[in-house]
Amino acid sequence: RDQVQVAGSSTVLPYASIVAEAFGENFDFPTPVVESGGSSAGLRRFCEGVGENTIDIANASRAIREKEVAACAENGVTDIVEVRIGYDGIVFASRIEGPAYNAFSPSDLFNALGAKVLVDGQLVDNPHTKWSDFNADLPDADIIGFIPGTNHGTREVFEEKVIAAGCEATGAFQAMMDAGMSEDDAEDACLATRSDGLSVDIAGDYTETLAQLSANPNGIGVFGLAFYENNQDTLKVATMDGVMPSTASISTGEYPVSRPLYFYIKEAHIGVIPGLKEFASFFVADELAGPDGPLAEYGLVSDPALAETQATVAGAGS
Amino acid sequence: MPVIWILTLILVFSIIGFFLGRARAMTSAGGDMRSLHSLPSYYGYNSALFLAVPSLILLGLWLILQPIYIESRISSLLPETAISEDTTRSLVMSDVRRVAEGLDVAVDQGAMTADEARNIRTEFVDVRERLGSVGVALGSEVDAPILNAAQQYRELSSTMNIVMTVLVLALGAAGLTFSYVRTDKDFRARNVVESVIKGLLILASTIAILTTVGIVFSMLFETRNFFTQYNWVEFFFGTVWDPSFSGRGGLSEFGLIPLLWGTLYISFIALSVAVPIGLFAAIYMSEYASPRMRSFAKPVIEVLAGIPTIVYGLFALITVGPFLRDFIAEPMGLGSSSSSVMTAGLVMGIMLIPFVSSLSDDIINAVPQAMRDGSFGLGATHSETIRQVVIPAALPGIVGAILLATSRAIGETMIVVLGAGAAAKLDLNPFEAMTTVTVKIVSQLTGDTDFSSPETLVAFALGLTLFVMTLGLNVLALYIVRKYREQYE
Amino acid sequence: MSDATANSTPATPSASSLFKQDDRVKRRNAAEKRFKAYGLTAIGVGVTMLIILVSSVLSQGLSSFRQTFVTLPITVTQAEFEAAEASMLKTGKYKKLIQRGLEQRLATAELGDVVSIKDAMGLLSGQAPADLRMAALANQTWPLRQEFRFLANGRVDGYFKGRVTMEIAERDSRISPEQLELSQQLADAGIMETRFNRGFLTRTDGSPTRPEAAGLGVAFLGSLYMMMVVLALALPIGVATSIYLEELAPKNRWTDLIEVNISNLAAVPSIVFGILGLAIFINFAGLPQSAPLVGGLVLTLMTLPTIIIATRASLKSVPPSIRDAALGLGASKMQTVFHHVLPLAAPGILTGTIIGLAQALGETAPLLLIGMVALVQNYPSAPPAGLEDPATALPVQVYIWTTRSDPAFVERASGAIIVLLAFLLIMNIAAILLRRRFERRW
Amino acid sequence: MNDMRLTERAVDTNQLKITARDVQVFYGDNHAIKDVTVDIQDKTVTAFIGPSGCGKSTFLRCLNRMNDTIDICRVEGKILLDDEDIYDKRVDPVQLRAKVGMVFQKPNPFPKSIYDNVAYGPKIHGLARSKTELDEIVETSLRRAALWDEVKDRLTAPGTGLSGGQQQRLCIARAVATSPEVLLMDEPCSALDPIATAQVEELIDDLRSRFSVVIVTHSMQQAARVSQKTAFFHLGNLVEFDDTTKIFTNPEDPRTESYITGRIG
Amino acid sequence: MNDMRLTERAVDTNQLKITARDVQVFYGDNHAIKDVTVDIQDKTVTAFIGPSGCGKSTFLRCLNRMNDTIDICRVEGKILLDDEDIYDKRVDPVQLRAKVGMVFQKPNPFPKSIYDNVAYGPKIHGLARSKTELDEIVETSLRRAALWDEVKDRLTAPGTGLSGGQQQRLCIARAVATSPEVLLMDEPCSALDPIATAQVEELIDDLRSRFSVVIVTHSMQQAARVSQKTAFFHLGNLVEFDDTTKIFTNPEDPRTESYITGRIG
Ligand SMILES: Nc1ncnc2c1ncn2[C@@H]1O[C@H](COP(=O)(O)OP(=O)(O)OP(=O)(O)O)[C@@H](O)[C@H]1O
Ligand SMILES: Nc1ncnc2c1ncn2[C@@H]1O[C@H](COP(=O)(O)OP(=O)(O)OP(=O)(O)O)[C@@H](O)[C@H]1O
Ligand SMILES: [Mg+2]
Ligand SMILES: [Mg+2]
Ligand SMILES: O=P([O-])([O-])[O-]
Repeated sequence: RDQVQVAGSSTVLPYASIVAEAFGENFDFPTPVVESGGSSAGLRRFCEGVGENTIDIANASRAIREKEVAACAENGVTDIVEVRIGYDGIVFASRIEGPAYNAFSPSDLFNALGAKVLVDGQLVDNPHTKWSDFNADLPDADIIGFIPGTNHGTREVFEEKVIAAGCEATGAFQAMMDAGMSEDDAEDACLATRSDGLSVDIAGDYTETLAQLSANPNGIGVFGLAFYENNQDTLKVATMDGVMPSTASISTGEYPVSRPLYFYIKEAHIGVIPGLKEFASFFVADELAGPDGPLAEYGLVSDPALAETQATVAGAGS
Repeated sequence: MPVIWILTLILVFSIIGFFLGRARAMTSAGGDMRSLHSLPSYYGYNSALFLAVPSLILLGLWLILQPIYIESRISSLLPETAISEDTTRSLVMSDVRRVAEGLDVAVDQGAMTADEARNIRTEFVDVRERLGSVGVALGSEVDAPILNAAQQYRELSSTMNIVMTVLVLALGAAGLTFSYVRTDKDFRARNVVESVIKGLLILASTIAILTTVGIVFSMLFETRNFFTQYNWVEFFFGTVWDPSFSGRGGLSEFGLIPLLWGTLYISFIALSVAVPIGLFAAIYMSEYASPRMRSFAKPVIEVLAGIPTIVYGLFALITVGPFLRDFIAEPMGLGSSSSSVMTAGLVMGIMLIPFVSSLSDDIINAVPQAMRDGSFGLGATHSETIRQVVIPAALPGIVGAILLATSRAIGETMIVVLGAGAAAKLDLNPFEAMTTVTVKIVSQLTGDTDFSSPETLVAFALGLTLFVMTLGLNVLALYIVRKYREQYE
Repeated sequence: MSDATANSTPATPSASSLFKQDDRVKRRNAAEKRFKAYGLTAIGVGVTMLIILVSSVLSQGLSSFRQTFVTLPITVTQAEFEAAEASMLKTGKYKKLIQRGLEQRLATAELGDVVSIKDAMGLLSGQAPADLRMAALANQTWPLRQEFRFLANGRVDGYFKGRVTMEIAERDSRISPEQLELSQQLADAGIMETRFNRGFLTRTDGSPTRPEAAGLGVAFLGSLYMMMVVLALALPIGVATSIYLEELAPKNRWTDLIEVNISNLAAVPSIVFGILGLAIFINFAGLPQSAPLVGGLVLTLMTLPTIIIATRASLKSVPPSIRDAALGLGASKMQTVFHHVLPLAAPGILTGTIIGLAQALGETAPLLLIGMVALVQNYPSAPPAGLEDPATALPVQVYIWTTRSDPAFVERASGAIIVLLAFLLIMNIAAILLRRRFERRW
Repeated sequence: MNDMRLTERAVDTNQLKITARDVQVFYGDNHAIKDVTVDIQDKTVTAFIGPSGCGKSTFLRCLNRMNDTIDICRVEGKILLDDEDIYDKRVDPVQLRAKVGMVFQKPNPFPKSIYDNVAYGPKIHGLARSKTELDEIVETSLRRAALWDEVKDRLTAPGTGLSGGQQQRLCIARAVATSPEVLLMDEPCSALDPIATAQVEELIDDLRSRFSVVIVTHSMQQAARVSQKTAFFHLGNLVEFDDTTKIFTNPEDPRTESYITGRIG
Repeated sequence: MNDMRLTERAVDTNQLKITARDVQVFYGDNHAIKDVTVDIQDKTVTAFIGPSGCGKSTFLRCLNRMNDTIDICRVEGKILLDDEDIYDKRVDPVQLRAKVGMVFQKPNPFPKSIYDNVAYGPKIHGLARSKTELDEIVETSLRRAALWDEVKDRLTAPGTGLSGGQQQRLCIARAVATSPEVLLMDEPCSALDPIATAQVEELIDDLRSRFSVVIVTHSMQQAARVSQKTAFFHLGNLVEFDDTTKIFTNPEDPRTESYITGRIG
C-alpha cells in the first residue's frame, strides 16, 4: 500500500480531508485516504493491530480512553502519538425564519430537554412543552430539540457542558442529592434527556439535523461551529450565556461549549508507510492548522499550544 | 512468469486441448460421430477441463502458499537487530516487500540493471533516493539487513515463480495426456464433463452456506460475550431500550421488545403498501397490459429499486413526514411528530414495489396459457381467472417475491432513520416515532462505545436474534408454500 | 363466491340476451373493472412516485452539470516555477501567480477597485492553484503563457445558479454582496461564465471546502469495478446454485434447510455483510482496505440471495412437461436444464439480476466497514490491478456529499444520484432487452 | 359454397342456436378458416370432422370467442347466438362463455383439487346456494363424466395427478357443472377407453335433450353414433354440412366421400 | 400370475428386448402398478390396453425411467433391457432414454421452432455430421410422422402454434428422429384423423422391422391392427398378456373378455 490511511471522527473528517487534499497537491506522495465513521469506530479500527491492512491514523473528537489504550496494547499497538489539532465549537441554531431563539443559557436547555426538572421546587418529569413555560424571555414556541445521538462524540460535550451545567444551575442537581441520590446517580439522572419525543437523538450527521429542522421549523438543533458557518443562509445561532460563538470567543474560552479534536498516529507505521510522518507534520504545520490557515478558515478553533504539538509530531517515530 | 501469462497459457492450451480431445475421439470413431458415446465436443471439454482444472487449482494454492512460505523464510533470515523494539516483524516484512517491489520496478523501468538490483549495497547507494526516482516511495531510509532481505526476497520469489510455472504447466500437460489417453469412442465423456459441472454447481451452492456460517460465527461469539455481561431475560423481555454510552457510564437497558415492535410495525406498513401495489402492478402488466406498455412500465418501476435509499430517506423526512403530520396526525390528534412509523413505512413501501411487482410479473407470465383458457372457457372473468387460477399457480414465486421484499424491509436503515426517527418506543400510534432492530445494530456498531462493552456487543445479539427470527419467518413461508403450492401440469 | 340470490337451476335456453347483463354478471363485470383499475392505479402509483422522486432529484441535481469558470491570463516563468516547486506550500506560490493574472484582468476590465484583491481572489476556487500547478508540471516550455479557465468559488457558482442571493450573502461570512457584485460584472464582461461541467464526471472528490471541484471520477470507476466483480461472480454463482438446488439436488431436509437459509440471507441487514467482509476478506485473507475488489465481493454475497430467489422461482415456473419432453429424448439433466429450462427461466433470472445489481449499486452500509466511505483522490488503475486500489463508489459519494456542511454539496449529491441512475439504466438496458427476447408464453 | 344450399333449407325446420356467416380466421398471415357458413340447431348434436389441422378446433373456439386470448388470431364474419352477434362490442365474452361451455382438446385441469376443479364454474356463476348444493353439483357432474367412482375417495387430491383419460373426464365434468346452453367439446373421448367413451356419449345424448352440443371427433363411428348433423372441414373450408346420416351414406362432395370411405380409426 | 405361464413359453422363441419382473409402482400411498411381469420382444409391436387410469402410462414410463422425474413415484421390482437391469445404479438413465424413446400422452412440443423440435434429439446424440444431414433427418422424421406436407413451409414457426393432432405428430417425429431401439408411444393417435392414423400405423409397422415398439391405445381395432402382442391392464394389474390374435379371439381371463366384447371405440 502506498498511501496513508486515516479513519475516525466525522467532526475531524473535514479538516483531515482539507489537509489530505493539500498534502496530495504539495507532495509527491499519493493523497491519503480519509475515511469517516465516528471516533470510536476509527479508534477500534486503529487498535486492530499493526500491519499494512490496518489504518495509520485515527481521528477523534475526544481523547482516547483508557480501555481503548488497553485494547490497542492487546493487539500490539503500543506506541500511539496523540496530536491535538485544535478545538471545535458546538452551537445551538435554528431556522432563520423560525421562532426567535436568540439567547440560551444551559439552564434553559436543561429545562427544555432534561428528563426530570425542578418546577416550583419539586423534581418532576419534564412538563414543559413551550419555551416560555419556564423562561418568559424565550419565544412562545413548541419545544423540540435535535441533539446528537449517543454515537457522537459531540453528545458527551453537550451533556457535560450544557445539560449538566444546566442541571446544577437550576438546582435540580441539588434537589436530587437532597432526595437521597448518590452523587454519581444524581449526575446520571441529570444527564438523562426527556423521552416523550421532544428531544430527538440524531444518529446521523449535522445535515440530518438540518433536514429535521426544515421539517420542524420550531426546532433547535446542535451543530458544529463550522457547519453553522457554512449554512448561515438557513440557520441563525443563539448565544450561550450571552456569548456569541465564534472562533475567537471559543479560543479564549468565553464561549463554554467546545471540545478538543485529536488524531492518533500509530508510531509503528512511521517509516513504513510512505508519507505518514510528512502528513502528520503537515497537518499541524502553521500554514494549515495555524490561526490563518485553511482549517481555521473552515471553522477549526486553532490550538494556542500548536508549537508543542508540532514538536511532538516531529519527535515521533525516532 | 507473471500470473496473467500463466493464465493465458492455460487458456490457450485448454483450447488446443479441446480440439485435440475432440479430434482423437473422432479418429477413434473412424470419423463417424454416431459411434461415439458422447458428442465430440464433450471429449474436447473433457480434455480442456482435465488440463485446466488441476493446473488452476495448483496455481491458486501455490499463489496462496508461496507468500506465506517466502515470508517465513525471509523473516527467519532477518536478524533480530533489524527489528527495533517499537515495531514488529510483520511491519519490517512489509518494508522488505516494498523495497523488493521497488527494485523490481526500477529494473522494469531500466533505472537499474538486474545485476545492480541484485548486488547494490546500502553503503554505496542511497536506495531510498534511487527508488524514489522511479516513483516508489519508501517510508524511511533502507538499512542493510532490510536491503539484503529484500534482495533475497526477490531471488527466492523468482526461483519459486519459475518452479511454479514449470509445475503448473507440467500438471496441465499431465492432465491433458491423461484425458487424451483415456479418450476413446466408448469413453463416457459427457458423464465426466457433467459431473465436473455438477461439482462446480455444488461448489457454487456451498457459497451461500459458507456465508451463513460466516455470519453466524461472526456474531455467535460476540453474542455470547454479550450475554455474559447482560441478563438474557431482560434482553428478550425488556420493554425499555436505553443504552447509555461509555462517555457517561451508568446503566444501559437493552430491551428487545420495542425494537422488535418497531421492526414489525414498520415492515407491516411497508408491506401493506408494497404488496398490494406491487401485486396489482404485476397482474396488470402480465395480464392486461399490451406488450408495449409492459416493456415500458416494468423497467420504469424497476428504477424504484435502484434509487439510493438516502433519496427515499430525505423524501420521507422533508416531504412525507411533515405532510402526514400537518394533514393527518395533527388534525386527528395523533401527535405532532414528523418522524413516524407511518412515514417510514409508506416510503419504504414505495421502494419495495418493484421487488414484488417485477418478480411476480415474471412468475405470473410463466403460468401456462392453457390454465387461463380452462378458466375462460368456463365463463370466468379475467379477474376471476387471475385470482383463482393464475395467482394460486404462481404462488410459490409470489411468496418468494414478498419474502424478498420483507427481507429488504427488515434490513433497511436509512429510510427508517430519516423517516421514523431513532427513538425506541413501544406504541400503537402509527404517527409516533419508532425505530427498528437494524437501525440499532448499525448505530450501536458505529456508535461511540467501547469494543467490548455491552453497548457494542448488543449489536451482535440483535443481529443474531434478527437472524433467528427471520429464519422462523422463512420456515413458515416455506411451510405455507408447500401446503398451498399448486403445481401445474 | 356463493351467492344466495342466484338461480340454482340454469335459466332456460335463450331466456336471457347476450346484450342484457343480468345482475350477477353486472356485478362480476364491475368487479372485473375495479380489479383492472386497481392494477392500473398500482402502476400509476409506482410511476408517479418514480416521477416525483426523479424529478426532485433532477431539479436539484441537473445544475451540477454546469459550473462557473473564470478565465484569466497566466504567465509562469521558469524561475517562478522552480521557486514554487522548492517551497513547502507549493500551491501558495501558484496562488500568487494567479492573483497576478487576476489583477491584470481586473485592471483591463476597469473593475480593480470594486473589492480588495484578497476578496477578488475569493471568487476563485481553492482548486485553482492546484490546477495551475498540474498544468505547469505538465508544461515543459518556459515561460508558460496562456489563458487559463479556473473554477469559480462554490458560492459564486451558487449565485449564478440562483442558490445564493444577495440577502444570503449579507448573512454569510464566507461571501459578501460586494463579491457577488463583482462576479456579476465579471460575467457581464465575459470573464466569468457558466458552462458545461465535464469535471463533475471526471474529477476526484474534493475536500469539504471545494464543492465546485468535487467530481465523480473515482466513485464512478469504483462502482464500475465493483459491478464488474458482482456481475462476474453473483450471476454465475447465483444461477449455478439455483440450478443445483432446483433441478439436480435431491429434495430432502438438507436442501430445504439450504433453501430457507438462502431466503434468510436476504433478510440479513446489509451492514452485517460488511462485518463479514471485514472479517473474511480483509482480516483473514489479507486483502487491502478500501478496495473495489473487497467491495465487489461483499456486494456479491449480499446480492446472491436476491438472484437465487428470483432464479429459483422462475425455474420452478417452467412446466414439468418441458423437462419430460427433453428427458424423454435422452437428453441429460444438464442438457435439459441448459437447453430448455434455463432459456425459459431467463426472464426471471434477468429480473433478479437487475434488482440485485440495483441494490448492490446503491448500497453504502457494508462499504462503510471495509473502508470505502472515504476521501480518495487518486484514480484506481486499470483492472485487474486497479481492483485493489483504493476507490469509493457512487452511493458512497452521495452519502459523503449529503453529510457535508456546504449547501453546494446538495446539488452535487443530487447530480451524483442522476449519474447513478443513468449508470443503472445503462447497466439494465442490456438485461431488459435480453429479457424481452426470452419472454414467451406456452 | 354451392354445396351448402340444400343443407340450409333442411335446417330451417328446427330452431337455430348458432348461425355462422362467412367466418374467416387468420393466425397472423395463416388463413386457417375460410368463409365458413354454418347453422347449429338447438337440442342437436353437431359433429365436426376432418383431417388434423383443417381448422376444427379453430372454428370451435370461434363459437365462444376463446380465440380472443390468442394475440395473433383475427376473426372476421358474423356469428350469431340466438340471433345476437357474439362479436358485437356490447357482448360480454364472459357471459357468452357461461352460455357456451367448452372442453379443450388437451386436458387442462387446474392445479387444484379435483373437487375445486369441478366446483370452480358453479362457484363463479353462483349456481349453488349452499355447500351441500355445491357438493351435489360436483357429484352429479363427476358421475355424468363417468369419473365419480374412480375419484370419489380422493376429491381433495390434485387434478393434475390424474391419468390422461381421467383428466379429460375431469374437464368434461368441469364443463358440465356450469350447465351451459351450448357445449363445445374438442375431441372429448380421444384419451378414453371404450367404456368411458360409451359413458361420455351417453352423457352427450342426454345433454341433447336440453342443450346444443358441438363435438369435434376423429372417429367417424362416434360422429355417426352421437350426432344428428355433421360438418366436414378440409383445409380451412367447410366442405359439407348436412344430416349425419346423409353425410355418411350419401355425401355430396367427392372430398367428403373419400375422407369417409378411407375410414379407419 | 398363473395365467402368464403359457405366454412366457410362447415368447421364448423370439429374442427378448425388455423383461419386467414383479414391478410395483406407488404414487405416494397409491399403489398404481401391482406385481406386473411382462416380456417385450424385439422387432415386435406390443400394445397395452385397458380402461383409463389402470396404469398403462405409469408402466410405460417405468420402461425408460421417466418416473424418476416424479418425486412421489416409487418403483420396485426388476426391469431388464437386453438383460441389463435398467434400475441398476450404474445405469445412466440418459443413455437408457436415448435407447428407449418416448411419445407422451399429452403432446408436449418445446416452445421452439418446428425444425428445432425435431432436430434437438439428433443434435444431442450427434446423429448428424452436417447441416444437410440434419436437414435430411428432420425431413425424413416429419415425413414418417405424416406431418411434412403441412409444415414444410413453416419449419421456423413455433411448434406450440400447431393444432392438437399436428403437435402429436410433431412429438412422434421428434421421437423417431433419434432412432431409438425401443419406442414407447402413449396413445400416439388419440388426436389424429383416420388418414394420419393410418400413416402413423404404417410408421409403426415400418419401425417394427428394426426396433421394438410399445404402444398404449384405447382403440381395440388399432391394437388388433398394429400389434403382435397385447397386454391388458386392469386396476394396476396385468390381467393378461399374449399374442394379439389370441387376446382378441380367445381371451383367458373373463375380465379381458368383458373389456374386449364391450368393444366400441
Ligand atoms: N403424477 C401422479 N401422481 C399421483 N397419482 C398419479 C399420477 N399419475 C397417475 N396417477 C394415478 O395412477 C393411476 C394410473 O395412472 P396412469 O396415468 O398410468 O393411467 P393410464 O392407464 O395411463 O390411464 P389413461 O388411459 O387415462 O391415460 C391413476 O389412478 C392415476 O390417478
Ligand atoms: N395458436 C396458433 N398459432 C398459429 N397457428 C395456429 C395456432 N393454432 C392453430 N394454428 C394453425 O391453424 C390451423 C388449424 O388448426 P386447428 O387447431 O384448428 O386444427 P384442428 O382441425 O383442430 O386439428 P387437430 O385435429 O389436429 O386438432 C393449423 O394449420 C394450425 O397449425
Ligand atoms: Mg384440434
Ligand atoms: Mg395414460
Ligand atoms: O464522529 P464523531 O466526531 O461525532 O465521533
